[in-house]
Amino acid sequence: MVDQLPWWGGLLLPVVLMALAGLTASWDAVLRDRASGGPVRLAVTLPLRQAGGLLVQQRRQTVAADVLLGRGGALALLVAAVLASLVTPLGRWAVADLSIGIVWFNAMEVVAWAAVWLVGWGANSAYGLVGGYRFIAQGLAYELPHMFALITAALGAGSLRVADVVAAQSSVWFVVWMPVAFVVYLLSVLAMSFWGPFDQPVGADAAGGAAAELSGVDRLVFTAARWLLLTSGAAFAVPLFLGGGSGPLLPAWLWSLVKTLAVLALLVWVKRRIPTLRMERYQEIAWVVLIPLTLVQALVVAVVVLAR
Amino acid sequence: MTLQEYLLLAAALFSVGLYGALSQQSIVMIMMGLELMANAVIVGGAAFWYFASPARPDGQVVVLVAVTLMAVDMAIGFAVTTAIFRRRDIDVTDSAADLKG
Amino acid sequence: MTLWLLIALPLVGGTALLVAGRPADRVAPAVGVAAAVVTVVLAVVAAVSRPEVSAPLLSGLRIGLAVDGLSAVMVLTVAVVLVAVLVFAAGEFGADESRARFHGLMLVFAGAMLVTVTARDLVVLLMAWEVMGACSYALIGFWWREDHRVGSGTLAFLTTRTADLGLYLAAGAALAGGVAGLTLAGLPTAADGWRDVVAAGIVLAAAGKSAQLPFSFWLSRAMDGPSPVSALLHSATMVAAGAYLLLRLEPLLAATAWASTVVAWVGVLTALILGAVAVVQRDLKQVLAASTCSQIGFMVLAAGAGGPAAGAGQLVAHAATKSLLFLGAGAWLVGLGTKDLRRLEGAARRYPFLGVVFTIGALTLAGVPPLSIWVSKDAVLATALADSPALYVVGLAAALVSGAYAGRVLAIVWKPADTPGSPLSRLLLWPLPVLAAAAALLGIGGLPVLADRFARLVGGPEVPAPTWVELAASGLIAVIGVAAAAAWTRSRTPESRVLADWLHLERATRMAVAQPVVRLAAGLARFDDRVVDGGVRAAAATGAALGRLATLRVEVSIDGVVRGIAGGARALGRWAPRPQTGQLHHYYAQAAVALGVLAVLLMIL
Amino acid sequence: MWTQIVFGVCAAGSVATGVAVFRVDSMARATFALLASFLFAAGTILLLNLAYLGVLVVLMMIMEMVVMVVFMLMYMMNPAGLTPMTMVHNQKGSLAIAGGVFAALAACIFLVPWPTSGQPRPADPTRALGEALMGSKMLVMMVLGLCLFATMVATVVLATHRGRYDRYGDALRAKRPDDPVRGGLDR
Repeated sequence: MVDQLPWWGGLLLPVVLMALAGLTASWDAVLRDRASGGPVRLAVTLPLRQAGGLLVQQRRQTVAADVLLGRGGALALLVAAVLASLVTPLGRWAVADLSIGIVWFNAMEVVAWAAVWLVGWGANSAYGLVGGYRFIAQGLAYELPHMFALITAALGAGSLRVADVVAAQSSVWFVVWMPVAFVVYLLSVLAMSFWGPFDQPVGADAAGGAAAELSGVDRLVFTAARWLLLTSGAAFAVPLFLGGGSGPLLPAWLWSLVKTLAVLALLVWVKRRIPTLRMERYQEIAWVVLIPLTLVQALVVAVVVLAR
Repeated sequence: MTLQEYLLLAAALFSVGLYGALSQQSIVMIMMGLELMANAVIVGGAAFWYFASPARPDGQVVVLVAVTLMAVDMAIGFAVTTAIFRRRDIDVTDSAADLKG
Repeated sequence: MTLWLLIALPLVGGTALLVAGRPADRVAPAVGVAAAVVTVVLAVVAAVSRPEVSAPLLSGLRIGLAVDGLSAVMVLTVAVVLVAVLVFAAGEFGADESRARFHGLMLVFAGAMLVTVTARDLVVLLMAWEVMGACSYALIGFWWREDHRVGSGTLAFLTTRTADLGLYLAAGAALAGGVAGLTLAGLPTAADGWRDVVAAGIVLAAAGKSAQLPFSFWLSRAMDGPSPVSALLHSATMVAAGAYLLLRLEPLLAATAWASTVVAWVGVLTALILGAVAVVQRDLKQVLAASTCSQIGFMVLAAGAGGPAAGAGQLVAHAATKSLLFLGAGAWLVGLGTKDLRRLEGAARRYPFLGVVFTIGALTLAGVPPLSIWVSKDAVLATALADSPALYVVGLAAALVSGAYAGRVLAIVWKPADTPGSPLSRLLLWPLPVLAAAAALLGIGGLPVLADRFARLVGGPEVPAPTWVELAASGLIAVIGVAAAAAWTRSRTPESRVLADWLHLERATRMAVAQPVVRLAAGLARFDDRVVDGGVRAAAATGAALGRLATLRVEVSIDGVVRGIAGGARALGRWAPRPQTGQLHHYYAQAAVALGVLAVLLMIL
Repeated sequence: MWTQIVFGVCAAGSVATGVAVFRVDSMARATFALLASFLFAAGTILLLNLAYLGVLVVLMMIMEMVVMVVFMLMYMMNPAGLTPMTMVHNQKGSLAIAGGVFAALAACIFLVPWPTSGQPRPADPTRALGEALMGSKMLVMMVLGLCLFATMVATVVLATHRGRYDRYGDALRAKRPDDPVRGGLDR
């Protein structure tokens, strides 16, 4: 059902992701400007213009900065965001259909832990390090429910291969009988790309947090990586819970795109609607409420799978 | 790619880890050495599975056990370090010589 | 129920008095006499109603008590004599005596006798038999502060006890012989061989208890007890128990080839020889004691000759007579302070009333017509004649001797005397006329009608009644004996050291039995001391010597080895903490090296 | 050919970064050098067709090293290595022992006639592992689970300096816990 693309698929993947991320950023800018009463027409191109500005901006240098680790971290975040989507099928095509696709996605998004902390550490800045630590704390909070959500989907399909998960949803989407896992997964996507209610690692109260000292290309890479991470996460939700490319009338790849955009729109909307949630609060919610919930969800799914 | 090459890699990682565990003063650094040695076990287990006994899952199980061991080792190690540091304000093993006979 | 009460009343009452001790002294005579009187009533009821009871003792073994004809006679006899004796004792004992102990012991003694005569099996019989023996010891040695009295008690106890072993032998043999429930009635059915053993044991025990030859000597020493004790012991209990046992087990004796003959001859010889002993005694109570043996001999003769009815009649008549005589002698002892015949000369004249009733008793004892023993003795002799003429002749000789000792005593006490004696307590005299009447009038039982009824009552084989010729001959012999003895006594005193000393039976027993036993015991003790104990001591000494040797030779080297080990361990202990620096990296290094060495060893090996 | 090259690169990188762990001054760099060593080692495992275990090692080691770096910075006097200082003891002895061990192991590796297997490799090693863990190796799984649980409890007990008596009072009667940071789900 899912075909592996030839080698150029790997070149195509970042482009598609970039486009989606750009669309999302524009949509975000539009929403922001509409909320603040600014010109919507300008807001559509704002992400592009900002990117151009950052490209030409001269990089600031902090004292005794660990440039290697800092830049390596930003780059790792970008690369990981792209690599995470390696196993995400667009309709019937996937760059790589790994047998352990879900674990691969999980491993790649965990790179964010290291990457964000490295970015915060590299600048030799207190605010940056504070941001890095905040992300680690947030990671400890979201990662376990996230993993359980992923496993729940894999459990429903009986396979770690993404293609099998998609195939298992031919009759009923997983979102229908795994709503808890789906919601937890979306929350985790927001948290892993530290957007919206989970933006404490780059919060204004810490002068920008992990990104406090970033400038020029570094900032561009970091920001792009965040958007790409969000996009990757949203795109992976489609084969995981929303039946992949299945749908009437339209071709499969288009259905995948439409669903991805819908999820992205929902996430951006949520990002703008919900106020910031401090990571230690979320920690408590995650461990006290979400982990039991996801465990019960997994139990229900396991019982259904066994009974089927 | 042969078993010997993998084992040589494992031996090298093990020796480096052993050196670290022996020579470092800081508890955290010693734990890094231990982790390296466990890493050698992972490599060795995987290699033995692949080359010597792929039909049985034992090699894979060894890898899994080693990974778990690393996690447990680190968690307990840091917990002990935290407890010691809280009580004595030290973080090097030279100062924690209570077991001297 | 009646039977339980009958045996429980004296036993429980006596035990209660014994337990209460000195504080109960004041009420003890009243309690004792009251209990005895109630016992008489109960005995009468029991004799009429013939109750029978049983109780479980061990699994598969029920003990039984019952009153049949013979038992009824015995129960009544015992109870009546007990009352008489206790009344007398109430008068004899002063306030400073431990009366509670005396009356308690007497009650228990009589109770044991009641159990003995109602017992239906050997187990109960043995229990009562033993209790009776123990009580006799305590009663004979009642004045225990005087050593010779305690010695007499001990002698009596040991002698009867030795003979009692026969009863145990009989019980064991009965068990082995397959007598169900060890019942007395079943003893004749014991297996052949075992039956002879049973009979032998019974005869031995009975002879010992009844002071037959050769056990007679203990009765002589038993005279050291108080007079009421002698009266009870010689008439209705203890001594009578042996005769009763033989009468009861007459079928057993008849069932064996030899026992009847042996018993009959033992009885008649005892009657004759102990009668002769009585003739030469200088002590009134000794005379009476020897005469008891003699008279009991007639009963034993009856048992051996197959006439239990005759024996029972003799027993009853003798019980009344002998208790009367002993109480009379006791009264004189109280009044005159002596029982020596030479000092009792004229005693009957000093106490005329006492003299009259004593004379009645003595004449009865002699078998003078028409008194009771004349009748009963002739019944016995008739039985003996039916068995063997030789027995009859010897029995007649014994009858002559009976007349002789009675006549001699009478001649002495009726010698002229001038001063009247000091007055006696009424209580001492009350029982005497009753007993005298009984002794005199029980001869009515000799009338053919009554004799038949009595014989049926007691049971036993049909025996010929004495003919008028025999009766006349016996009576004549008795009168001759009395008259001759009286006449002869006035002229001289009979002398015979052998007879006076009861045939030297005690000395013989001491030499033949006691001393060998003591010597054997001493020898065994020496063996124990020298050989057994010596062996143990030698072993201990050897061990000690070896220990000293080991201390010298072995200990030093072992000690050195131990010290060496300890020193080595100490040195190792000093070395052991060296590697324990407390430094983690040192441990790691040691572990690495040790593992390397192990790996090398593993490869080499 | 390519796998040989990849293996060579991974092996060399793994050992080199492993050595670097004890050579660099910055603790952050040391930690991430260790992470790099792990990732290279995971690469060699991936070459062995063990996709699940390789990716698992990547995933776990990243998380572990991130946690480790936190403690590194917390407990080291000079985390960034700005003023280099030596924190070693018995370096020569350690080197000798480690070198000796390596020599001995290497000698063994080349001297021992290792068994080779002609058995077919399972098509899906991950499934084989999963079935083994839920089947014949269930005991291992249970022991691991128990160990992890015990570790969680022990770790919390060791590391926390506040118990329930600190939070709810000596008699455990306090209605609201006395926490340094206020707020939470149940308060």
